[in-house]
Amino acid sequence: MRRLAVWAATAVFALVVYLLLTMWTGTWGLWSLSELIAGAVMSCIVGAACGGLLWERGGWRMLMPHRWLLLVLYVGPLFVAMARANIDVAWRVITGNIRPGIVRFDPQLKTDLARTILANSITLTPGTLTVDVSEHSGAFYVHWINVTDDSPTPEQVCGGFPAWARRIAE
Amino acid sequence: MNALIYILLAVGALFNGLGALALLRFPDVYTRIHGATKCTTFGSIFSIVGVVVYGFSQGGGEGGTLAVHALLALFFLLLTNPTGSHALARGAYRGGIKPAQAVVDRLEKGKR
Amino acid sequence: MTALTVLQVLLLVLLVMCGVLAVWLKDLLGSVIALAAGSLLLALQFYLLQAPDVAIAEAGIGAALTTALFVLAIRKTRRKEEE
Amino acid sequence: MRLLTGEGFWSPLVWLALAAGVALLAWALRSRGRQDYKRGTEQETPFLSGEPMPEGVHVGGQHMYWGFVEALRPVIDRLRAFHSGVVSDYVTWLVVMLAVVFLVVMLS
Amino acid sequence: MSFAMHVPILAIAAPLLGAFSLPLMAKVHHRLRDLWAIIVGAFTVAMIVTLAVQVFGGGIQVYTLGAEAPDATLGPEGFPIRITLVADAMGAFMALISALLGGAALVYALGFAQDGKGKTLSMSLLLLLWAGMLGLKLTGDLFNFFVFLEITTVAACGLIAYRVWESRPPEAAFKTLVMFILGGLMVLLAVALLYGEYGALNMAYLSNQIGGGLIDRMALGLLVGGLLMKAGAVPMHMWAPDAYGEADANTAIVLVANTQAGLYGLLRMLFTLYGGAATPEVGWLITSLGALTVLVTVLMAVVQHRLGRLVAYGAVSQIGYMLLAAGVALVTVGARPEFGQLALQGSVFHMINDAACIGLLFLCVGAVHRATGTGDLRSLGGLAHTERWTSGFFLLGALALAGIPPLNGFASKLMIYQSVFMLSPILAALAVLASILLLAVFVRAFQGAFLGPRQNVVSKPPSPAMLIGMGVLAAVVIAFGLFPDVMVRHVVAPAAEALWTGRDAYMAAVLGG
Amino acid sequence: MSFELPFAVAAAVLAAFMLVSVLRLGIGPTAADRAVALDTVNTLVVTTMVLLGAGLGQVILVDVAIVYALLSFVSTLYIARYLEGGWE
Amino acid sequence: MIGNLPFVAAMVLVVLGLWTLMTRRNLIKLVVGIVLIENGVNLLLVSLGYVRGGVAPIYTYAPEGTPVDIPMVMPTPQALTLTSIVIGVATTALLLTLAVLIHRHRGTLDVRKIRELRG
Amino acid sequence: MSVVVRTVARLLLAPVAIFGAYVVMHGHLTPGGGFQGGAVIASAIALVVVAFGAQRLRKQKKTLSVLEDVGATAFAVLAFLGIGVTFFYNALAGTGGLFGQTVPIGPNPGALNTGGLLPLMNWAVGLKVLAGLGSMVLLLGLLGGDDDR
Amino acid sequence: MRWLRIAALLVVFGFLLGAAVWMRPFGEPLATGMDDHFIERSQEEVSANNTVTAVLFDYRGFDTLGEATVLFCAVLGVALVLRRWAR
Repeated sequence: MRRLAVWAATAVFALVVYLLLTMWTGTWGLWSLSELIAGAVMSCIVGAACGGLLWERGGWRMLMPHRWLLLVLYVGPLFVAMARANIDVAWRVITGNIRPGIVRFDPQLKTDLARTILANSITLTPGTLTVDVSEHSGAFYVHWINVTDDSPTPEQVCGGFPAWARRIAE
Repeated sequence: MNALIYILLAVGALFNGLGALALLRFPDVYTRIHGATKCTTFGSIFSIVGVVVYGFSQGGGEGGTLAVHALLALFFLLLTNPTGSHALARGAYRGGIKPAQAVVDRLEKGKR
Repeated sequence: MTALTVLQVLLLVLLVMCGVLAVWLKDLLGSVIALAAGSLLLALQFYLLQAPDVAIAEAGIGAALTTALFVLAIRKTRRKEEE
Repeated sequence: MRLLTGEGFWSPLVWLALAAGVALLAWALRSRGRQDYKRGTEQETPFLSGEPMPEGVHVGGQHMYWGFVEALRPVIDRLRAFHSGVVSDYVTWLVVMLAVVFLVVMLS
Repeated sequence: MSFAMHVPILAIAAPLLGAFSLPLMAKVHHRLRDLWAIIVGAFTVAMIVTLAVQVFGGGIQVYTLGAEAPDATLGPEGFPIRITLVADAMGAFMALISALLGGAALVYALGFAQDGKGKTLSMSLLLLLWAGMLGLKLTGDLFNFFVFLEITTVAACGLIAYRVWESRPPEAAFKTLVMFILGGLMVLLAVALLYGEYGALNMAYLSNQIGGGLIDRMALGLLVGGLLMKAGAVPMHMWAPDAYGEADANTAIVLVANTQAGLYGLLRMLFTLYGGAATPEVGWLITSLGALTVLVTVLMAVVQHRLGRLVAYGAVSQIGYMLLAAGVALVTVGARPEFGQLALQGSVFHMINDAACIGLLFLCVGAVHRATGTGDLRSLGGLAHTERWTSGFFLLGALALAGIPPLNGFASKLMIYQSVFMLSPILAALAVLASILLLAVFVRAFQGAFLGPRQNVVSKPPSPAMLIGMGVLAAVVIAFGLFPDVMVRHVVAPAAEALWTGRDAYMAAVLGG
Repeated sequence: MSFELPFAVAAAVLAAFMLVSVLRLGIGPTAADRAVALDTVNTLVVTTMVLLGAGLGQVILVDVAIVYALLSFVSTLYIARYLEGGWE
Repeated sequence: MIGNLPFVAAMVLVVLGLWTLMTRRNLIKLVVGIVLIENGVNLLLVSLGYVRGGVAPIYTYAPEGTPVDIPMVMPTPQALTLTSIVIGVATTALLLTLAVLIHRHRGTLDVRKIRELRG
Repeated sequence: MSVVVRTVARLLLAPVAIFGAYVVMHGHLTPGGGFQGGAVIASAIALVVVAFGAQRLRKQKKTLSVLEDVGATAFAVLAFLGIGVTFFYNALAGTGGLFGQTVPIGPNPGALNTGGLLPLMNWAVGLKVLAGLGSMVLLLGLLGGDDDR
Repeated sequence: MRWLRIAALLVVFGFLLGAAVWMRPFGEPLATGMDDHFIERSQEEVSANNTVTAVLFDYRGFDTLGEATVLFCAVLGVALVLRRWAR
């Protein structure tokens, strides 16, 4: 039953991607009938083939729709942070003043997906780059281009992202 | 509409250029990854959004397909780019490349 | 049209540069990286020459699979080109 | 049964007849030989330059044309060096031949 | 009638389909696999023989793939747009050679290969190599020619590395693969140049168009370079002893056929594609390379101490004879004298003789290797005490190859000597000298391995399947030795004629009119 | 159709940035630097392809960009994994 | 406009690959050389099929006016190139596998040391 | 690889596979076809090999080899379907059946059920290529163990 | 040996470069009859929009079969070479 649910979720995910790819192919409406049938069949096959690998642990949390809404909302703060990051990098490229180092902090995230979201956000935002994530403790090792504190709190490094990640994926 | 697309393209090119420049100017691998990843991703967002705006302004099946496919490309780019950089940084660190001019290196003490 | 011409010439020069790098680098991994970059640029060139089919094939095969095969082979052997 | 080759011809039947004739001749010569050699006696032990040949000696393939090979030693050594077994050399000769073919084809 | 029209494609597609489904059969049961291989092989041989009967009886067979009718070669605009298979007498003759060697190799492999998975894979590859050679010989399309060249390349090099637990076969396979890929890429470059110039890929159509321009000559140079390498002419022959010597016996004999297919490709390109523009200079080049090949490889064979490698050098020297005679024919193709035709006939006849003799020798070497576990002449000896059949077959093959009169090798060699003598007595003298040396080499090999007191423990006598494979080739050796005139008159002369003057008929068959 | 030019110009400018990245690919002291340069070239190529899909006026060409965005990741991962050492 | 630059670049790649094969000492480097030659030949083929001002030979969402007003580039070289690319990856994989096997037997990839088959 | 890479690989697996399927399926409409789509799906296999290790797919080796044989055989059989006329004759094109719809001449948005035997051949080749390239990468990746660095 | 290599490669390079330069101009094919046929007729003959696929699988389908065969051969070759090693 549980495996079937995972397969179905994977198939739906694949179907969404397929439908996006084949938008406007129909002679009526957006999708033609043959596209829909073919997409459904292919999604089922893909779900059966790679469902075992996708969403291995705690993935069911993402089945809640409000998390997807949060993910979409998250784009806003992320974009602002990215803009800041780029101006920051531009400044550093021009002036060349850097004070790099690798720091450790523990954002207390448990699921893989949350850690992934946080790590990618960190990589995309000002002056930080995830170098390693501990498998056991969940601690992040971050290359920080402008070290102000040897053992910082998560907020110093990446602001409110851990909270966002927790809200989205835990 | 045209002006908007011009601006988006210009900003995209600017940030991409910044990324390439960062690749050339920064002293070691990690800082280069910083520059390259952030700037090229950000610049690509602008460039591709320019194309998306163009596509939607064209309208119809053709323009819509262009926009949606470009958005998909952007989505995959956003998903893969930071992950690839993270993998490279991790690989470089485990491969024995120490960060240059580092003031602190917690990973060395932490776990190896 | 002129912008496209500039782009095309630039790409050809880059392609040859990547080829030279792939030959010149002693580090086999660097050589393979240069080859992958050359493959990317080759695909962009195909794209410009209006051959999207070939560009996709070059993307899937040249960039991803050939690099994977090379890296897997280097992993089982020796990385540096000995003198 | 006759293969014409311009000026000459060749027929296997003639050769077969010739071979049969030679065999007949050999048999005739053999039957005229001494009859007092017997199997199983020391009369049929082989000799090697006057000494009884030791058991198990075999002139292997390696030593048959020793003199010939020695006489041609410089040529054969050069040929062996030519077959160096290095892939780069194989490719080099290929490219050299390609150049030669190009020159022949282009300049003719 | 409708079945008879499909024979050319069935000959190629049957082994392909058989090879694709062979691993599936092996998953069911290994007996089924063997049975399937036999069925497919027999069907292919039957198709080839049918094709040969059709071609020698009724002229050139043309088959257009995907058209509304098999003989609808031309598109609506009046030139070929689809791939055509063209089986003229030469192609059918070469197909017969590959049927002989491929069938013998398949039967031999049934009794030869040992481990289960390796047997499945190697038999599948053998069928694919066979199909590749057939396609190479029957295709009438340049790019298709390249594709089949690559099939033979990859399949052959996979097979050479069969004995992975030894260190030499992978090395030989790597070297051979590098050379073959380079040759194939040269052919592809030539195809690209010709396509860029004429916008067509059909050989007959291109043959109509080709003049003597710069690009045409470049393409000719690339084709000659690449295919001479495939054929194993001297400075580029070094892969050949490696590959022949290290491959298993069943692979080696198909490789011989493969080499001859390279030679066939060369002749096809020079006579048919470039019939009007091939220069005597190319002929002289090929003649001199042939003479060089004969001499160098025979001298190298004298000093070898590994049986397989020795026979391999012998095999390459036979290619030299063919190149020599083909070059003579090319030199004289403009004037078309009698001896040029004779030279081409000798070259073509020597192909099938060489295939039978060398194939027999390789199979014997494989049996020796299997029986004693070694192929080193320094440690072999006295095998004739136990391996009666093998030694007999080896003697037969060696004598035939060296050109001892009542056997088949002499017939074709006589034609070659005669025609080469007309062109240049010195070259003929060299060829005769090399032939004598070759006899000496094989005397040495036979004496070293089979005569003398017993030296080796024979663990595995040849299996019946192996003996059948050898027996077929031995029968061919004897039959062609006894009735060369029948062979020459009915098969070899038309095949040589197809190259010598058949260009117009070829073009007429494809292009119509 | 009058709108092609800006996209083409932007693509040409991105190609110039590719030149810089290939420079880093050449001089990069370690293989990791080269890999970073490759990653940058990847991103730039994808962006260029999307731009040119609009610039050349052909929608279907954008599919190639999606393939690249997905697959360049694989080669980066292989190189990173090799750099890591101690595979498996 | 840009002359025959694509052809020239393709030929340069071919010669670079040949140079690699002739002078480099590492088996995997040899494979790199072969891949370079393949790239060169592919580039040559595709650029032979280009028609100035042409669009891709696909009718789905093609610009209005094809193929009467706007030419299409030639499809055959693209098909040939696809074939050649797949053949290239097949041969590359086999070469690399053989190189790995040779390294396993000999412990080296130096072509000057891998010459058991000589003479 | 780290948890981040593994998670992203998991997320990307289905899109890559479905995109490959899209490329194969629309081979007769948009750029792509059996080879390209097969190569894309094969790189999904390569992605699994690099992110999770080749051992994870060890059991799929046999499946892949069967798939490859089936794909190749299917392609050859599809080519044989036309042998009533000629080998490789497109027997389904333009017949009006499931795959035999005709397309309008000139630029058009395209419909999936056209092309005759082409979509089926695309699938056969796609199956063959994905299994072939995938099993090559898998076999090279499985060379672990005894003499690893 | 080194000079032989350089000389031979220079000769080959010269000829190839000459061919590239003296070939017909880039973008202006001389003979396009076959390709024009493909472009104009593929929609009605094969009813496929993508001309390249039509050429690949219909007009030149035999090449594609050969290509699939090459790939099949390579996979069999890799499996054959690694059959005692990859477990």
